[in-house]
Amino acid sequence: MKLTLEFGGGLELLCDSVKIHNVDLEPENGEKQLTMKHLLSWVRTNLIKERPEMFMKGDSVRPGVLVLVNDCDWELSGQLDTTLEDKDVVVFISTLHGG
Amino acid sequence: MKLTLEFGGGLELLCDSVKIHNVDLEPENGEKQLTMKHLLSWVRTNLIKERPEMFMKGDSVRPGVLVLVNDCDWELSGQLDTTLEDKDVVVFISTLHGG
Amino acid sequence: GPATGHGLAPDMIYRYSRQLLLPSFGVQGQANLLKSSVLVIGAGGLGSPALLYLAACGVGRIGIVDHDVVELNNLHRQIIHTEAYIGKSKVESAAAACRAINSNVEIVEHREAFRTTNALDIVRKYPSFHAYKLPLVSGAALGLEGQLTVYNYNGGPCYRCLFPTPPPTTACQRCSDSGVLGVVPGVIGCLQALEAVKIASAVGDPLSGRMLLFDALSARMRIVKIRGKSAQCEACGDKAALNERQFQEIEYEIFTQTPFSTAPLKLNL
Amino acid sequence: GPATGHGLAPDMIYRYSRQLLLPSFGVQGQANLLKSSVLVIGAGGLGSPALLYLAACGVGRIGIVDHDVVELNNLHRQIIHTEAYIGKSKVESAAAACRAINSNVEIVEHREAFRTTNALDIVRKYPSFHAYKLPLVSGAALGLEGQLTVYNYNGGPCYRCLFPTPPPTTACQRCSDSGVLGVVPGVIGCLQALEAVKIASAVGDPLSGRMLLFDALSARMRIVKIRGKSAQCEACGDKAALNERQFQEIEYEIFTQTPFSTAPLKLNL
Ligand SMILES: [Zn+2]
Ligand SMILES: [Zn+2]
Repeated sequence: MKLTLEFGGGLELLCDSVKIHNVDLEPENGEKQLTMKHLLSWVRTNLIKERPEMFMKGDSVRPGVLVLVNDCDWELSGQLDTTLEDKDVVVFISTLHGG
Repeated sequence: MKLTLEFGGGLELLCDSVKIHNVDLEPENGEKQLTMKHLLSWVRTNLIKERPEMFMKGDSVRPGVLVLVNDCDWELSGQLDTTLEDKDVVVFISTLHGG
Repeated sequence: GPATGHGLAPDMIYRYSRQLLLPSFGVQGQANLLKSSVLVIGAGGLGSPALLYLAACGVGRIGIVDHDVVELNNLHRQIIHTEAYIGKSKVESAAAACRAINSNVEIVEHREAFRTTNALDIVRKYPSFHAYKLPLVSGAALGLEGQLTVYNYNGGPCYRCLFPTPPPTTACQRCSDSGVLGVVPGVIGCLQALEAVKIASAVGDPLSGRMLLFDALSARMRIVKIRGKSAQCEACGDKAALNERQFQEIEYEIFTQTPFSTAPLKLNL
Repeated sequence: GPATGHGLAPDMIYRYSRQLLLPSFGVQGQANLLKSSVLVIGAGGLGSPALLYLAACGVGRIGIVDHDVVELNNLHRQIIHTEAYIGKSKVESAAAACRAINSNVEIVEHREAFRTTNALDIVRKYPSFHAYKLPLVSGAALGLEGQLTVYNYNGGPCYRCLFPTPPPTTACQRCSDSGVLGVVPGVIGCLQALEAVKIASAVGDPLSGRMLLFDALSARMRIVKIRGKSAQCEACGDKAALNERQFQEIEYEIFTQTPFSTAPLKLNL
């Protein structure tokens, strides 16, 4: 399943400063569908190169990180239980403050 | 076939000042596919309420109007020969000047 | 004339004529704007363009809150300040710039930081104040990115609906500590002014329940759908004690060391 | 120090420190900017924020072309001008504002309209000028909408690639004749300054081959893909006689009574 993953608001610094990652991954053994829960753990293992605590807390993202699946807050699609489809775009963005 | 048609840059004034039109239309008799050529003539008949010369010239749009199919210039998809699919978004926008 | 009953003097009709000509804004939108009050928190990178545009377009009363003085390394992005004001109060400098553009606007100067301890005092100086109905236009610009959304608008989410748990303070960089390209807060500050004008004039659809994400380097701009108001929200939900908690959001932002930047609060809508 | 060889004096290092701190901009981006020249055509709604930000962030040399004087009904959107300059030259007013923000920038005043007859003369005053390589940051704001794109950039399309046939003059409204909400040109003018800064500093991906469409009322912003350079283009294509035709684009815009507004032209990239 081909996904586009984007990191912003400083989170790209955790993945070698690369903002856009085109990845190809499959559901876990025994599962039929790929969920956000599985994607998060895959991202932590495969893309996050430093300070993983700035990306995750427990099995979800840390407070202050917005997760968007096809430009919609994952809160609207079931958070960790959101199922992904081919060509979905998932954005992880840390909220900024100041200016 | 459900399409979203958007008018901007002043062209909405030709259609009762409504910018977004959700329409449902089928290919012409005998045709298998719906082309931009057919859509333009449908728009002229059904949506344009005044000054059609500000929208069309001959069987295409007047100079200065950009046509976008799913956020891409129709020049890149074959202009009048572009074939449309269900849920496509077509934007007609008159280019602005000044400020 | 078209301004009958709206109290627009002839010089105002001339000054704002290009806005009065707009069918979807017009005399009613301008009259609403002239009666409105906006409080801008911070006369820095975001506040600079926001204040200039709010004053120029005819907001009736503008409060400016900031405790800083102008420094040379502000000037690359804080375009409301000039070299002549280096070392002087940002509020004084910004107020002078707003008055020079539009002497009809009332400018209220608050030369202090916006903190839990004085937030209510500052906001209470504005008449017809209803804390629990206070729209907040929240913007941020850091490095080469910007973000913008509207909180507390017409049944939309508040800051704490979106972020029920405070982010770790280490996650909150500020542009005074890190880099920012000058014009990035310019873009976001202008968009903040626009949202404040839309709310104050009661024209258009404010960016509530949506968030704008801006990436300057790649020239990308996306507007995403965010969650709505949460019934469980501690600050604004069904069980929240509004009287006591109406400023929790403000406390919250102060707590995380990340004061909201330009935050025009629309009063007396 | 990090500035060795880039000729940044200590006060410049302090002034631009927040930009120097940016890894993707840094000393090289700032040094490029300080050596660059930008010509801004029109000190009006778009030119106001563009000029303030170009001066603030450290463009080396800024030309301003305009023949108008400041009028009261400009002030709702042309935030570079103050009431004190009503009746005076817009170029004089804008130049004073830019110098007050950044006395290190060289400001060149052209108190004349930008016309076919003087376009070459104005642009030739800039050294190392190559007309056929002149990026043009083209913006427009009218009513509650704005548009932005970059022409002539690095193999991208020119204006005439996009519009081979002139639009009818009746289709070209101008904001001096019709309405415009003050902060709409603010948003577009800031974005124009940003694109000019990216081109001048050689950082990031300019908005070439793409166009930004902005709808203020609904808070919608889309960036669309437009056609590329046309080999058949009369102005820039394979058969175009560049020597004679390098200013056809400019003539073209004048012909249609729609001078391009803020048009920072990057020279000597
Ligand atoms: Zn809430
Ligand atoms: Zn061309």
